[in-house]
Amino acid sequence: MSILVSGDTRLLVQGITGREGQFHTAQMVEYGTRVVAGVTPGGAGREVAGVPVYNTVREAVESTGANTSIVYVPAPFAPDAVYEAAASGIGLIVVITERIPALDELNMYEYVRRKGSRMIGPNCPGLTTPGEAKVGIIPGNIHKRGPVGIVSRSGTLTYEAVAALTARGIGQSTVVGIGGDPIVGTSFLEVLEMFERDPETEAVVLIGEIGGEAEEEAAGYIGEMSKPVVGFIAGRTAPPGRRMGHAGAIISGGRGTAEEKVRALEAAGASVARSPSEIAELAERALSRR
Amino acid sequence: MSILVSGDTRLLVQGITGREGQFHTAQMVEYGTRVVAGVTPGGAGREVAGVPVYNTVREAVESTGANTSIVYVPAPFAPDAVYEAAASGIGLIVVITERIPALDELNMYEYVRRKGSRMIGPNCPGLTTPGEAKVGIIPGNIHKRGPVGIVSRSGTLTYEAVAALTARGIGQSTVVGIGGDPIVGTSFLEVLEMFERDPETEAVVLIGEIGGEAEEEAAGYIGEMSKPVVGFIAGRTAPPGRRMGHAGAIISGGRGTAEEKVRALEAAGASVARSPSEIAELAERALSRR
Amino acid sequence: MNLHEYQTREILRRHGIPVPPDQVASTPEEAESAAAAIGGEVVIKAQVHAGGRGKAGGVKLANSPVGAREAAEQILGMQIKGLPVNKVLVAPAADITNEMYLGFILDRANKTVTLMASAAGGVDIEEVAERTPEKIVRAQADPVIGFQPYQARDVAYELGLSGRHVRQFADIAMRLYDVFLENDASLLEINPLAIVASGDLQALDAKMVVDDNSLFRHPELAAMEDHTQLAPSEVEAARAGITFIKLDGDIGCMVNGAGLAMATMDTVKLYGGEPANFLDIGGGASAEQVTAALNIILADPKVRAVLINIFGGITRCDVVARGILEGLSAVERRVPMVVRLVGTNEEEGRRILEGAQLPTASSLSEAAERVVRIARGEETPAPTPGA
Amino acid sequence: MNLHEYQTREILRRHGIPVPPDQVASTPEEAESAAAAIGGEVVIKAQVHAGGRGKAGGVKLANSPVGAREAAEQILGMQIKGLPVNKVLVAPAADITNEMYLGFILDRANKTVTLMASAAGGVDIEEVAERTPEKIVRAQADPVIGFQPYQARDVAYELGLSGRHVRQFADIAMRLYDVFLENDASLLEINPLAIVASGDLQALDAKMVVDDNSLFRHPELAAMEDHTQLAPSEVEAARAGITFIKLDGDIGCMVNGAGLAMATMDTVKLYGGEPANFLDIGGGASAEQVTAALNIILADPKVRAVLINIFGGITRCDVVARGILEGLSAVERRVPMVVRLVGTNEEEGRRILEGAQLPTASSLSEAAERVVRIARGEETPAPTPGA
Repeated sequence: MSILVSGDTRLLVQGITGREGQFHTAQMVEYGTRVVAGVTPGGAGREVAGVPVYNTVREAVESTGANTSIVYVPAPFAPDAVYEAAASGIGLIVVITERIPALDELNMYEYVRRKGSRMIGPNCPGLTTPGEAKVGIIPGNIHKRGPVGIVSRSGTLTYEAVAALTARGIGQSTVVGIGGDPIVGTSFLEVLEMFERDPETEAVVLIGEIGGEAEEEAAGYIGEMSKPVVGFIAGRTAPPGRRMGHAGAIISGGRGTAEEKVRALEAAGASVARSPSEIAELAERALSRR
Repeated sequence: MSILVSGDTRLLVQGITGREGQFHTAQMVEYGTRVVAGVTPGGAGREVAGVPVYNTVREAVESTGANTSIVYVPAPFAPDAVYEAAASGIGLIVVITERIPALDELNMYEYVRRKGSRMIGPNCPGLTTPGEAKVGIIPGNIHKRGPVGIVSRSGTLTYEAVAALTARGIGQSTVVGIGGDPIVGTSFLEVLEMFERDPETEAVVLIGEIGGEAEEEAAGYIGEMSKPVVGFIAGRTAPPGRRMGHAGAIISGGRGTAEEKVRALEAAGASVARSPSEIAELAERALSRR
Repeated sequence: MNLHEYQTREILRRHGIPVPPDQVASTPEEAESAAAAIGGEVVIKAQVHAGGRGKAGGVKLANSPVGAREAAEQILGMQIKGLPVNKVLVAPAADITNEMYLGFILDRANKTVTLMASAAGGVDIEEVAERTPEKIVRAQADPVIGFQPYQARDVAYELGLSGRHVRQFADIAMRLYDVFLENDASLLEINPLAIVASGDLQALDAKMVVDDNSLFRHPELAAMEDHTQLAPSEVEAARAGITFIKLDGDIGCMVNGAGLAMATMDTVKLYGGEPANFLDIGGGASAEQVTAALNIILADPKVRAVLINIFGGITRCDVVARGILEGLSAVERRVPMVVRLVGTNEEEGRRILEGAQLPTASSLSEAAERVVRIARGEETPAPTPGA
Repeated sequence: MNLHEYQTREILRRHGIPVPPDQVASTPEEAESAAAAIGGEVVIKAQVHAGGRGKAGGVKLANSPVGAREAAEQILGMQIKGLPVNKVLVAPAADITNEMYLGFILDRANKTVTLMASAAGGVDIEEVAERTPEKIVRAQADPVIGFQPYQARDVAYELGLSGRHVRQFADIAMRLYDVFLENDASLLEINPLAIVASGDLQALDAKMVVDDNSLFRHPELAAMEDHTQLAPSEVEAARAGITFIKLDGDIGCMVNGAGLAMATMDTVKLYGGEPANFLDIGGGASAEQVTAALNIILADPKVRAVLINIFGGITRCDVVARGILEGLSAVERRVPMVVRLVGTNEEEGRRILEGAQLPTASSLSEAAERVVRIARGEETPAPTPGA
């Protein structure tokens, strides 16, 4: 088993003819993901990496039965792409696009929920269920299938954790990058709940960072989980008041510090790594204790 | 039994200190309706017809347990009053105010539904459950309690029908004026469903008029009802393309004519009166046939 | 409230929708100089709140400024469906490749704003909707996020457009939606939305109906209302807060409430009479309004009898009764009247009227039957009291 | 992006929020004539993107134009928290009866826009929120219908206002909400919102932070950015599409991805080093961006060693490697470097660097440990190749 994406994923790529869309479609196809369709308005009739392109999501869904979409559309047009996907019945919408205005993200969140779909991201690296489906931009070759679920607000830091686990011979059930923006479609908490229910997942790695209260919210649930959680929080050395790249990563008014988050996670029973390299070590220990 | 309003109704009057609010509050109190509170921003501490006035709906609900509200607030401020009522947990909101812009009505409809409340109106005369509660502006003295439910898009035409029934000795379970605007909170169909479920109601009078398709929609359900329905459609002589007072009452593009509506109602098994005075006659016949 | 084509064009233009340049002319001379300024072949179009102006001769082509003047001479002063043409629009005659329809309406059934489009433009869309509904493409705005570009593109592809036409169509549709919302429209349409010789989309004709109830927040639109397009009596009624619509019969009707007003007209007709008007004096009619209503009804020389039907709720019968007497003392013309007055303060109202020798009826049927007989001369009424 | 007080005041004023008249001055003379034009007692306020300007001496009262000039002389050219004061605002000194706080924020936890208000205004609201959260009144905008007047009135009553103050507060709150949405703000506050001698509410100070991601649709706001309030290196970085924040240490960091960049800094610190900066070269960094990043890092004379940590995903290691070499050939300054390059096209990237005698590390810990030792002089690095 796994969560969110699997061999049953029938993937649609929105913005498939753009530079990133083309590159990552090829990568996803190569990985073995079932990429069934692409959409670019005016692009109908083309093919990208062997994948047929349609003008509209509706057409693509009708023709190919796509059930998941990944969005590479530039920020000014990304909300429209997400609405189109949700309105067309796509159940899982993974938004890679970064720099989407927060007020648009509020609307996207609201609309997708109301349509009964789920959004991952925006500004996220996507998800991978090793050996089944790579839906995003996480390099495929660093994965190995196994018992650890990963959920992260970060992009490349996620790769770091995955690679470290794999290097130690520890595989992953599903790796989920939820995105670094203040408003994201799916929270740590929701992914933890999915991992808790997933029979394959035996331990979870949660990678957070400064800013917001998503890690604290997640900690509230970790105490109830039957599975061990290993945490890592980036930004221990970040100065208050300066935004660390991600729109969300800012310590303001003394809230959102790494210390607070580490404390919350540890209080909930998670073991928290001090450096990325420690994550794999703690995960191994957590698995061996089960 | 009855529908929507009864002796359990704890009524809040929004806009209670206005001319209409004051007049009708006195009338409703006199009728015996449990009017527990009024709201007018800045009016706290006053009393109208013995009813205490509050600044906000939240305060009024907290202090009095109001569960139903009636809105006499002028059109530019009425949407805000409706949002306030719905946000404060009022379950039934009766909007007497006329001339509210249609785009506001769309938002009111959407918001009230999402909050799990029900709106009657706007631009309606309200409802009466004879002998229990009069929530609106229908003259109290024309009613008599009994087995006929009335639902109407019209104001004074409703009074006409009620008075005619009462004159013939036929009482009413509940009289519901749903309002004459193109966008209203509660449809004919929904009220018919409530009457169908109400054990006291034995027959229903439906008073429609030209414009829109609400009567046709209702006809679709009348065929399934166990109770007889008597219909009347105003506007047989109305010329196409001219709006007959109500924002909704217009025959456009050959649709919404009285003939179409009469045909739909008759096809569904309703008996349709040719004049208001015939309504009571047909209702009597319907009751006697049961 | 209807806007004229020239007013709607200007609003669309301000919102970046491609509308060819045009000028409005109130005289043949203005039309001539407008045509000279525009150059080339021009079209001269009557500005009137009536459909079918083309068939009625209200649209003409002209090859020269002089031709434009002559066309304007013919059109200005015409009456189309009873409405005067006081202005014409002069615009370049377009070289049209393809005509579409694009509009937004307030969609009461779906409780939202809905786009309607058709590849068959330039014709009456209501006729298309009636005869070949499958030719109309629809898309509903979402209540939370509104109308979105993907919907506009979807419609464009459904209409068979491709390439830049899809982009232009979507851009126009999005702007049109904004105009709809900003102006509280209940109908806003471009017909035809044409592909012209350059290959671009252009709005060649446009129509907007604004929600009357919203005018309190759109003073600029309220100021655009053309009162010459309403019967003077309707304008006067609106000023008094009365809804009045002139009809062709001889029995004047004064009623409170639109539904009851229609039902009263229907009942008059049922007894063989012909109503002269629809008149709703509204919810809380004052004596002044009743007076105004009487004046408006009696201004119609065809009116031979008047039926007053009031069911008091908010409206109090005593107020109405006093208004009737006040009105009668102010108008010169005398016609027989039948008054039916029931509801709030019914007894006092009746007492007032009967004190003035004005007889009252108790049921609508009785009142209608009687007023019809009187109008037909089958019954001689009591003399109407007055000044 | 931060706006200055004077910019925010102007925007609020345009939206009908009562803001006292003011003038901006860049010289003491301008401040003098501004004070003369305003008349009476004035306040002179430093325009700077730093909190606590009052405590830092950046706000002064003056009784006369000459006094205003003298105050401006003292304030202009000050540095507050390292930021230069190039402009002062001159405004009438208000006779304040009561100070409140009113703001809207992007509320990530509740996924909406939330109003925050407090009867204790004029002070740091974050401190109030921290110490006495019960003194803050909140109200969330609804996702469909937005923030509504009843909510503003509710808040006003909670703050203890009454009478016309409730109406004025509600009016200001509604307008402030509109300004928030129209400008894609993430924070917009009036502090203090004061009751002045006339008994009316006035916005005496205002602050707006605009969502950087929205600037593509707000060119007018983007043009208002004051680049003097950022380190020149940060401006340069932004121009190259790089996120750069100067810190106080001596180990320069170049990383792809914000989370990994923070984790890299944390790891450097864990091994006893001090990062000189946060630098995220972004998702698809080009050779040009890598060059720019190197330039920016090396412009800091305190930097004694550089750690480059790239985990290729979208970013390809070969592109980064070529960028590093290109950058090194373009910058003059030589400092020791430790490069860690993994992920997409890792082998090719490493080959390129090793071909140029630039050593690579395979793990972040190893790289961090090494760069710290080098910066401390505990390890002599191989010479860095270059021009």
